[in-house]
Amino acid sequence: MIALGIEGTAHTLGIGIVTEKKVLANVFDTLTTEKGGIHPKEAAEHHARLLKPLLRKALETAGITMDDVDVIAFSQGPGLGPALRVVATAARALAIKYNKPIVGVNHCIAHVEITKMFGVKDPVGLYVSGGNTQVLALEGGRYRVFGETLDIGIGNAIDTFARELGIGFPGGPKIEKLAQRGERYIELPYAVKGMDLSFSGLLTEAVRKYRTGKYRVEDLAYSFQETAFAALVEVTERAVAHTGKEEVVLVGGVAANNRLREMLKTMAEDRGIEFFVPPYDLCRDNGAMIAYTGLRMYRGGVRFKIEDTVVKQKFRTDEVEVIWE
Amino acid sequence: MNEPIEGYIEIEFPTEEVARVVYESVRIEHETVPYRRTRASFTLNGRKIRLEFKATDNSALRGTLNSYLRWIKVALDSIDL
Amino acid sequence: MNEPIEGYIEIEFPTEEVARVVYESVRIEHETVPYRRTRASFTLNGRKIRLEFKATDNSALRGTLNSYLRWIKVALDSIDL
Ligand SMILES: Nc1ncnc2c1ncn2[C@@H]1O[C@H](COP(=O)(O)O)[C@@H](O)[C@H]1O
Ligand SMILES: [Mg+2]
Repeated sequence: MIALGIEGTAHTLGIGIVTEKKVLANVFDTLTTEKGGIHPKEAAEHHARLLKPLLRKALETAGITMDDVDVIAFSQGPGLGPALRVVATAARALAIKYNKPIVGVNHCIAHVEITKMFGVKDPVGLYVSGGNTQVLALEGGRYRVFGETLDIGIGNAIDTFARELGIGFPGGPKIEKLAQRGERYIELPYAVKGMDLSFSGLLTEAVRKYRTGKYRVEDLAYSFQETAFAALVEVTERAVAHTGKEEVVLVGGVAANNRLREMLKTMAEDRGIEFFVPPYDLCRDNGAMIAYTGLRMYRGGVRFKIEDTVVKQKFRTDEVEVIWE
Repeated sequence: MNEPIEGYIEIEFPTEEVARVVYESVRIEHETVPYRRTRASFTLNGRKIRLEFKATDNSALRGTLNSYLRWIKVALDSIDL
Repeated sequence: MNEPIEGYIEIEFPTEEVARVVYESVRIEHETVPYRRTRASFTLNGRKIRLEFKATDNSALRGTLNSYLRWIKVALDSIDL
């Protein structure tokens, strides 16, 4: 079976083509802005402009035509309304014209589902990106959220801090570099709030300390990472303990961070469970994860009518009945 | 500006089939536009798609026209590989 | 997309005087648009300003509509003090 998936919840437009076992194509284009930040209309414009060239590129890379495709999948939410609408419209057009089934995919779930292409069976997922931060796992036929950010995503927190330090966007990789040269841990507010996470207090305090001019930026970057990541690992570990699952996966754009990988890996080893991070192009926002999840959903009996393809800006992870497992 | 504005945009496609695919793809968006300061009707007639609109808000109208034209373009681009 | 698109936008102003002032300010822009992929006629009729257009390029049309609506808004804003 071959699925084509379109991702476009935020600033990345991605088209992926996959089979059950293999990624045949996974092409993207990300709208980059000076400041980062959220620009729904610009993202929509970007996606609309790049849709056709990327579709062509994906089909060409995969060496197939639309006739070879068995199911069309698209990111139905959560995300930026105008961007989602562009993606949904494109997916409908393909499905109607080529008379193919269409499946709307929850973006957060897709980030975790793609790990199953690599033999992961039933993981706890730590999904960390610019806008999202969520710990999720299957329980009782749905992906339950065991903890999530109450304010900003960890990626945004890092990017905002980086901007404050005057290093460009995206800040993640640069903060990571700086942090490697950190020598001293500076106390910062811890980010666990009950079952959930909150990064705004940590961010505010890090910025305040930076502005005093009394601290080395390397130490601040290091302390920022240590504090934020410890909170992420703690919430993830709790979910592991609660669910008794034996695999943990790290997904989303922030999964690029080596320190976070290391900390999560240590936790997994301590508990004697498996730890997995997919290749980066399948961690970041991408079409292949949408295609793959759509394929699994379709094979598992999920069916959409065109009327069911309305976008869901606030699409909740636990809204989806996982009947395809 | 709160002057009444009205008008229409009509697009003629090469075949009824193309018009139908574009229309059906965009119709769901038309039906679920979240809040409206522009009233719009969106209809298919053979090879033609017609958007009629009435507004009293210039910027809202601009937003509406941009959205519909964007959706139409995307639908058409997707089937023109 | 190269489908023929046509349509109009008509705006009704509270008085002929307002319509005339807006029309005259925008007419200069209308007459000096550098090059066109959209054909447009721009006319005044009592209290109404009417923009009729024909295009074969979706994006060009969007640009045109956005420009005229913006010019009209600016003209109106500047007399609506
Ligand atoms: N090495 C890194 N360390 C931390 N964050 C990163 C790293 N690389 C990328 N990011 C962040 O990942 C986010 C983008 O991922 P996404 O939102 O999934 O597209 C941005 O906030 C980046 O700053
Ligand atoms: Mg994401």
